[in-house]
Order: sequence, then structure tokens, then C-alpha cells
Amino acid sequence: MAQRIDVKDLNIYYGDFLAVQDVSMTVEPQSVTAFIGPSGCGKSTFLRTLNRMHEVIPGARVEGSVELEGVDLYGSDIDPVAVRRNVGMVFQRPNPFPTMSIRDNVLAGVKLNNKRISKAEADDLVESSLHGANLWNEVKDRLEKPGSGLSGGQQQRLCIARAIAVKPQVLLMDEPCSALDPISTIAIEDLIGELKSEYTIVIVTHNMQQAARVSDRTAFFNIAGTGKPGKLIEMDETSTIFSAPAQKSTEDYVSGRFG
Amino acid sequence: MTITDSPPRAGVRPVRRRRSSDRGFNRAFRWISHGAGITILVVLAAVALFLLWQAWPAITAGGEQLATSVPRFPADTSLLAYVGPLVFGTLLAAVLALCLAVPVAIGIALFISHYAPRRLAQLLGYLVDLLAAIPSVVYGLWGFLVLAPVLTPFWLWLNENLSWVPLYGGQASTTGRAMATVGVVLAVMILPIITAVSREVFLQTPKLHEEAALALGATRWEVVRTAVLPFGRSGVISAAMLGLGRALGETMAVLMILSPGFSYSLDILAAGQHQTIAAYIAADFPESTGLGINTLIATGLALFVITLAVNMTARWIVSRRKEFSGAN
Amino acid sequence: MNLSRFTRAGSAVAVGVLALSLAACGSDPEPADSASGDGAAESTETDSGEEMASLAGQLSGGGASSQEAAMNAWRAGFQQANPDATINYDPVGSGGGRTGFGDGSYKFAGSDAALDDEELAAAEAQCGEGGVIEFPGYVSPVAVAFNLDGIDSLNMQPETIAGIFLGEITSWDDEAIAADNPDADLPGTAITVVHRSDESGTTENFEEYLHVAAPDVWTAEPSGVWPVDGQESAQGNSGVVGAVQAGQGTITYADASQVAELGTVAVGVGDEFVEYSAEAAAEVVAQSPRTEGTSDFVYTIELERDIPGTYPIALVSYSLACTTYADEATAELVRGFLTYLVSEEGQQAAADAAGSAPLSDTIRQAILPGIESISAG
Amino acid sequence: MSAVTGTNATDSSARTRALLTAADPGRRRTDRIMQGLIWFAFAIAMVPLAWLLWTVTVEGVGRMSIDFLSLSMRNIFGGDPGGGIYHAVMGTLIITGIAALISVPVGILTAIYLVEYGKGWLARSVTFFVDVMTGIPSIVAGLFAFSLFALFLGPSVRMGIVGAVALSVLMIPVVVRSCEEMLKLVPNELREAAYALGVPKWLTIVKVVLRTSVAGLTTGVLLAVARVIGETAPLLVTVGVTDSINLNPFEGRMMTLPVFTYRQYQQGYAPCPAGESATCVADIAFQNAWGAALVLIVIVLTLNLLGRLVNRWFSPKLR
Repeated sequence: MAQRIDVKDLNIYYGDFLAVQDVSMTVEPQSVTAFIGPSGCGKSTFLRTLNRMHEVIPGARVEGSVELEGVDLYGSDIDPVAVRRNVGMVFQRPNPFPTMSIRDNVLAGVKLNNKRISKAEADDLVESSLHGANLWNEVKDRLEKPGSGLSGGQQQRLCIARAIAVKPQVLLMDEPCSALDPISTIAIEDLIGELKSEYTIVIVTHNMQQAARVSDRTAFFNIAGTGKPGKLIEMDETSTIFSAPAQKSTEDYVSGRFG
Repeated sequence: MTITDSPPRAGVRPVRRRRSSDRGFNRAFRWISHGAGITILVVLAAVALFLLWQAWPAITAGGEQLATSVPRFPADTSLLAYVGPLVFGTLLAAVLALCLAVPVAIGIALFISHYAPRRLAQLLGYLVDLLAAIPSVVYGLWGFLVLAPVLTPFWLWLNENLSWVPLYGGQASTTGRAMATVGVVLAVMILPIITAVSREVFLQTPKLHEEAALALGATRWEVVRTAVLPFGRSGVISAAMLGLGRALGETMAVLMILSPGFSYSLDILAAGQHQTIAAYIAADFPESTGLGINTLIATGLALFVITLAVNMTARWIVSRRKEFSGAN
Repeated sequence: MNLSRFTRAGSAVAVGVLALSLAACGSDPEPADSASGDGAAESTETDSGEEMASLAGQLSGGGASSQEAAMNAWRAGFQQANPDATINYDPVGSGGGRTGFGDGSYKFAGSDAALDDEELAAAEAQCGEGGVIEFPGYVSPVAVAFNLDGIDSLNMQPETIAGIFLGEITSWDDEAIAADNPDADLPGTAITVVHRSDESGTTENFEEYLHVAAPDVWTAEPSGVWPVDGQESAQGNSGVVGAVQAGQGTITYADASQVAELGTVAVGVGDEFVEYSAEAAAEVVAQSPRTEGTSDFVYTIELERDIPGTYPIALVSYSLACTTYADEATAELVRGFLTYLVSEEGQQAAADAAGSAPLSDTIRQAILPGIESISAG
Repeated sequence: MSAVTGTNATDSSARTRALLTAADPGRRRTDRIMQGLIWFAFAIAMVPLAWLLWTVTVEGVGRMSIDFLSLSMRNIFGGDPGGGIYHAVMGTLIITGIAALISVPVGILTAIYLVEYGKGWLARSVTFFVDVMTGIPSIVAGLFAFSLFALFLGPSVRMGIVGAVALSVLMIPVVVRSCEEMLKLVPNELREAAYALGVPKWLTIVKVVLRTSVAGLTTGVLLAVARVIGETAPLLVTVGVTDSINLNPFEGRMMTLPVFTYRQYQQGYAPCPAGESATCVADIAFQNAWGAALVLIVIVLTLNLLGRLVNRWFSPKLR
């Protein structure tokens, strides 16, 4: 089910501007990989190349390869739409579709596929996805209410439910807790811990404690200065990164002596 | 919105002005903007009173009295029977125009907001904005002198081959000066307005929602369908209403193009079947006297009521969806 | 205030720039004749007119749109002779002209139909004791024009014309048309009738002609509103002519000056067929009797439609004025303008500009005393 | 062992490739079709619009000259190819300018009232009646302005200001509506951020709300001006027609470009004696009509362009 991601010599551009330079890494399946680093170092940009969301921005392009189980996502025969279906994404701010009910939000991705699913199947899928996102008990009585009526944390879990309803192989999370209160954050973090048994999870976070809590491996990105490209400094087991990093700059960053 | 006008607390970053003057300005500003709102009510009350006052003699006069003093008034009918075909003609023209314009306008708006290359999009948006400004008299000139002759063969072909379609029946006009041509011209006229407003709304679609759809593996069209269109729905409706308003009240283009007539015919290719209220008033007002003018104003009142009904419906549709709208 | 400042600054700049650049160079055009003569011609022109000082002020009238082309010529001629005077004319239609004259908003008016008793009473009430002046200032033939490839002229009897416009004769190769045009190669094209959609004196006149000349076929009373439903129509003379040009097999009636290159109908009068012309229309007016029982200053005509050798579809459009006005300036302007209007020079200017028939001397002599009596009272 | 792992790897790789390439052909087709339709919508819309502009340009450009722009039609009649539209251009600019001066402040302030202050019955009725007001047929607005002034000045009243009032009646609701939409789009966060800094409400509206939405407001106002600058019917009954220059909106008739266009079109052909083409042009009235239409469109275009440039120069750089 979960898949391995191999990134080789990846350069990311906005037009002529090189945003992220020369990243190579491997993301292990059924684990949580955290990206940390200062603002603007390109970790979110890099994350978005993993499901080809990056290229939505006009002028954006990449060089190098991103392989999912050995298949280059940027190969000429690859359909970006299919890539995004297989690599789900959860965003910084919760973004349920405001015009849809909770139930329709969960089913949104499935319905896009034109799959004719019976009502019973749909009900099952809604229930299992919401269970998966630890949201079922809170919303089971108001599935037909609009998703925008939920609290921030609930909305974010609804978004996760929506993402896993299409049964992706990989789940990308772009600072999923940055807009949430601590209690919701803990709920999401618990959820991430449960989800990793089934998915390959990549999470971008500003919060080093969070990285330490939820991730198995951590990658540290840094930027030399404004206008310079972001770079992957090092990547290792989370415990190693936080206790004995190989690079000085990593140590400075994780110990708060950054800058 | 719920913030009250409490004076700034000390300790917060100081503001340039002193508090007392701030309070004065606050009050003045509130009253000025209230005053503007009230001005509108006053103006409208004046217009409405004028309309009613001028239409009243025609409303209260009997059919016989009207028939003797209004040239076009057929004998043995009431005012309603007289206004009826005009209302029908007005609605037919506007609905025809709207049916032609709305899908195309949504298409253009989407093209500019989501499909066209960005540099080009700005230029095209600008172009559409400019086209909203073409005066109706120019549309009339063009529709009458240029478009109608070109469309005529097409209408004749429709009339010959598809006359079983209710709209295409009857005796097609050989000069193209029928409701179908008016519908096309009105559609072109309201197209820029609907496009401009829809485009603005589509451009306001939250990036978040578009990305959410993309991340679920949606194609570009599916992004539009799941994120853009639902978000823009009420905007498109109000855009269409603006367009409808212009189509309903459009005077010069209809006046210059249409061969008027007074019937409930659906034959949009036939001449001398329909007339719209606004064009009717403009055409007959100069020659009307006394009760004739009152009758014309009464038809204007009917137009007023139609627009009102249309607006109410639109408002109802929008408010029904409010629960699901993402704004604030 | 940023917004209002900026938008207003924007529009102010825009309007200002345009206004300044235009205001710097805008002017009323020099009279065409004086362009060569360094303005000297202007004074001589004034002298050639009436023996009076140049008039000044603004005068507004309105009414029949049929008179507009001629009125443009009259206004121009009068304003050239009196550079400080401005005459306006609103071509709002005959009814509007009569109403405006009756309530005093127009100092003079044009009307395609003579005032009826009721309107006369209203006008006299407005004008005061001196009463109303009414005379035919503009006489023009109404042409029956059609658009058929390769055919410039057709002969038609009044009954045929009535049949066509009623919609009873539907094809150009109908026997009724063919009988009078043995040499014409008539196509089987369907006839499309185009009439005026606005209430108009031209329509009323044409209806009246059909009603009088073909009473058995055209039974509707003339009213200014077209009595047949479901036909093509258009706004104004230019509208109907434009519609006829746009279609094939189309036919209409319009002021003769408008018909341009369209084919026209020679109308049957008695045993002959008469093409429209200003002279033939003038003949009708000259030979028709003056309405009896009116005051001296009201000169209206009972048109006769069957005088051999004349063109019977003539539009006679009247000018209306008061004999007394509240102030001297207005009275002088009206007197001066109407004097010019009926003068030989004025009538010729109208003939050139609108293809109308100049008034005969007989009629001119009959109406001049009325105009000269205009005064302030 | 390694062989097995290898097979597994290729297997899963092949499965993944199948997953990533197997786009649903139906969906892809729908996407293509819709993309085609949307391009097509744009194309078919551009046809009449380009055609119209082209016609007006081609028909109108022949009449363009310094004389046409700087002379009035005084003493020009029949087939005389002289004269121009100066009086009509000035009339249009003056009347529309006054209408905008009346409508823009009232409209924007009303929009501010509705968005920032509006509560209760007054706001509801203002919203309602702005809707109603958009439904006023232009000719009725003209009749209203006319009878309003006629009440005091008699039935022969024809002045620029009457036309400006008629146009204002048409323009105000358009300004209110579009500006209201634009103000609503200003995120509440911005307002709250300003309040949190202790900025008073009126200053927040002026400095934050208006400044943020200035681009949209300009578009709204421009659309409104565009809506009324071409109005013909109300000006016919309120301002009348004249051939001479009149720059005073408070006295006497004025000419405006749309009315001029309509009047010239209505005059139709001029009778010209055969052979005399230099001093008498039979279709001069149509040429004048097209020429005036072209100038009217150019004026609108210029105003639009200036509006946009001003907007670009002055609006705050938020991004």
C-alpha cells in the first residue's frame, strides 16, 4: 500500500529563479518523514513537487527526478492528475469545500472519479474515512451540514478524511497544525501516528517539538540568504537529528541558536 | 463587523489624531454614509411616486375610455390585456438574450480567469471591460445596418428546416428584423457585463479550495466544477441579473432593430410579432398626448414590476445558498 | 478619502485633458459661402435678406420629423443671415409638436396634420387673442419604394397598392401588378411590406391616400397608426428605407428625399401613371381647395387625390405660430424666421436639402400677411 | 532472496506506473471537451465584438478630421459634408461628468453604509431599493428628471443638468452595487487588524477598506460611467438637440454624442442632384453617425485607460 519516494538531484525553479537546489533523498514507506527549517528555505515548495502541485503556479518547473516505487513522476507518460490522486495532500489552512456538506466533502474526490458507487458503499466510505480521521463521533449526526460550520481542528481532520477517502499511497501534510489550537494539534498528531501504518507520510512543520514527536526521520532544509536557493542540509533518524546532528547548522537550528 | 467604536485604549500604538476629533470624525462619517443611503430612498420614492402618479389615470380609466384616446389601444379590452403582449415581448427578448449570453459569458469569464495564459488574460479582461462601454445606440446602428442582413439567411434556413421547433415557426422575416436578431444583439450587449462580474468573482475563488480539488486528483475542469463554479454561483447570478436588467430596459437597440407587433407569438423569426416595453415607450412617447402618456407610463410601471420580481427571485436564490457560501 | 481622491483625480485629469484640448480648438463652423471671402460675404448676405437689423436670441420649436431636413436648411439659412440667432427644432413628431405648441413649450411647431377644432382651441388659448397662424410650409411627395433586383420602376393602380400593403397581394408576379407592367420581368419573390413603426404623419397621409383612392380595398380609417398586424416595420423614414434595402422583394412608403437608389412606383391617377416628383406634388397642392370656414391666418388644404397629371401622395406639413408673443424679441425672431421660411429663397433651400416642392406664389401671398402681423402683445 | 525482492520491486513499480498513467479516458475527454468549449465561447464572443469595433472603425474613420472634431453642426444641412461633433463631444463630457460627480460620492458612501454600518430596516430597505432602482428603464429616468424640473421651470425646460440628473438616477444603483461587492471582498481580518491597532472606524474604512478595494471600486465606477455615457433615450427628452455649441449645463439645450448618432441616423439620405458629389454627399448623415459612434467609443476607451493607469499608479502594493 504505502510507497517509497526517491528524489534524485532535484532543482526547483520559479521561472528563472532557482528556489530549491539539488535535493536527493529517500522517503521510506509506512513512516513519517518531517521537513524542518527556517521560513523560506523551500521545504513547502519541495513538498509540492512530490505530487506535482508545484507546477500549478505559472512558470514553475523542476529538473531531476522524483520516483514513486521507481516510477518517475515527471515522466512523459505520467498523468499529473493521477499523481495527485495517488499522493494526497493536506494544507496549512483547513479548506473544506464551503458549498458542500460534510458527507459530500468526504466523497468529493471519489465523485470526481465518476465512480458509480451505491449509497451503501458511499455511506461505508464516509464512515470509514471519518473514522480514519478520528472525526466520526463528532460529526456523525450532522453529515448533511456544511463543512465550514466545523471548528478549525475538525475542519482539518475533515480534510484528512477527504484526502484518505480516495485511498492514496502517500499523504503530504503542509504544516497541517499551524492554524490550529494545541488541543486540535494533539488530535492531529495522534491521527498521524495512526495513519502511518497505512501510508507514507511527509509532514512540513515549523514546530520542532512536533517533528520530534511524530516523525521517524527528519530532513533539515536551510537557506544561505535571500535570493539564494534552499538546500537540503541533512536527513537522518529523528532522534539523531535532534541529539547528534552531523552538521553545525542543524545543531544550531534544533537547539534554537539559529541565526 | 461587531467591533464597536470604543476609543483606542491607552498603551496601544498611538494614533496620529486625538480621540475627541476621532469621535467627531467617526460620527460625521457615519452620518454622511447614512445620508447617502437615505438619499437613495428619497430619489427612488420620488421616481416611484412619479410613476404611480402618472400611471394612475390610465389604471383607473376604463377600457373604453382608453380605446378612444390611445391610438393603438384595441377596443373592448382592459389595460392588462393591452400591456400583456408588451410584457411578453419584453420577457421574451430578455430571456432569449440571457439564454444566449450566460453560458458564453461564463465560458469567457472562466477562460480569462482560469484558462488563458496570464499575460493574455489581463489584456482580454481589459478588452471585455471596454466592450461593456459600447453605447446601445451603436449596437442598434450595427445590428440594424450590419448584423440583421447577415443573419437573415441563417434565420430563413432555420425557418425552412426546423420549423417544427416552436421558436422557429411562422413566416420568417426577409429583412432579419425579428426577435431572434434582437436576442442576439441584446446577448452581445449584456455579454461584457455578465463576463466582467463573473470574471471578478471567479478570480476571487480561494486558492485553498482550488488546491484542495487539485490535490484530490481533479482535472482542470473538475477544479472549476468543484471549487470555482460553486464559489462563484451567487456572483454569477447577480451578474446575470445585471445583464437581465440591462436587457429588460434596453431601449435604443430594440427600437432600431425590431419590427414591432403586439402578440403572444413564440415565432422569434417572424417580423411584426413582438415589442418590448422600453422601446414602445421611446417610440410612442413623442407622439402621445394626455391619457396616451399615462398609458405609456403604466407600461413603464409594468416593466418596473417585472424587474422587481426578477430581482426578488434572484435574491431568494442567493440567500438560499448563503449557508454554504464561503464568505467570512 | 484615498479612493475618491484617486478616482476623482483620474476622471478629473481625463475630462480636463480632453476638455482643454478640445475647448482650445472648437468652434461653430464658418458659413460655407464666406470661407473664401474672408467673412466679408457674411455682411452682404445679411443685406440681401430682409431690410432689418440682424436678429439675436434663441428660439425653440418642434414637431413633425418629416420637416426636419427642410428645417435644417431653413435654420442654417436664417442663422447665416443672423449670426447671433439660434433656432432649435425638436423632431419629436407631429403630435408632440402640437402638444408642445399648445402648452407653450414650443414657440412654433411643425405638424403633418392640420389642427383639429379641439387643438385649435387649445392653441388659441395659449396664443391669446390674436390667435394662431397655420400654413403649409413644407410640401413633399411620398414615394412608394421597393427593392427588386433589376427593376427601377413599376406602374400600379391605387387598388394594387392597397392590396399589397394590406397583405392580400403577396407575390411580385401577381396578375394585378403584371397587368399594368407588361414589359417588366417580374420575379416570383414574396412581397414584404415595411411600414413605419412610430406614429407618423407620413403614415397618416399614405393611409388617407389609400382610403380615398381605393376605398373598396382600404377600408380602415386613417389614423397615423398602421392598421395591419404582423408586418415588418421600422422607426422613421431612414428606418423603413434601411429595412427595404436590407431585404429582397420589400416595399415601403417614405418621404421621397429618402428613397435613394430604390425602385419606385408610378402611381395610377385616372388613366395615366405618374412618377413622384416635387413638381407633380406641388401641382396637387396648387389645385386642391383651401379649407373653408377658417380664420384668415389659418391656411389649410383639402387635398384631392385624383387630379390628372399630379402626384397624389403628397405630404403637406404645416407650420404653426402665434400672432402675439409675450416679448418683442421672440415675436421678432418668429416673424423673421417664418418670413424666411416661406420666402422664395427659403423654399428653394428646402427643395435642395429635402427634395420638397416650393410653395406657389399664390399661397405665399395668402399667408404672408399673417406672418407679418406677428407682434408682441 | 534478492531475486524475490527484485521481482517484488518491479511488480510494485509496474503497478505504480499503471496507477500513475491510467487516467480515466472519460474524465480526460470531458476535460478536453470543456476546455474546447471554453475556448470556443471566447472565440464566438469575440467575433461580434471585434466585428462591431471593426465596422465602427472602418465606417467612422473616413469622417475623422480636425474639422470634424473641432466644429459644430451649426448651419450644416442636407448633403453638406462639413461640420462636426465638437458640440456633442463637449455635451457628453459635461453631462456625464456632472452625473458622475453626483453619483460617485452618493454611490460609494451608500456602499460603505451598507457594508460597514448597515443594520436593521434601513439597510435592508436601502439594499432592496437599490435593486429596484436598477430596474428603472432609462427612458423612465429621463421622464422623471424632466417632470421634476418642468414642475419648477415650465415644460420647455431643456438643460444639461436635467440630463445629468436623469443619468444619475441610472448610475447610482450601478455604483452602489458594484462598490458593495468590492467592499465585501475586503477580508474582515484586515479591518480587525486595524481596530486592534487602535485605528478609529472611519479611518479604518478610509485607510484600510477603501485603499484595499480601490482597484475594484475604480472598475465599478468605470462600468457605471460606461453604462450611462451611451444613454440616448433619457437625454432626448431632457436635454433636447441642438446644432450649436453650448458649454453651460444650466442653460439651453446641449447635444450629446449618442443623441447625435441617433439623430444623424434618423435623418437618413440627403437628396443630391446627380453629378455634384463634392458639395453634396447623399449618405453623409450615416457617415456622421458612424464617426460620432467611433469618437464616443474612443472617449470611453481613453477614460478607461486613464482610469486603469491612475489605478495602477496609486493603488497600494499589497502583494
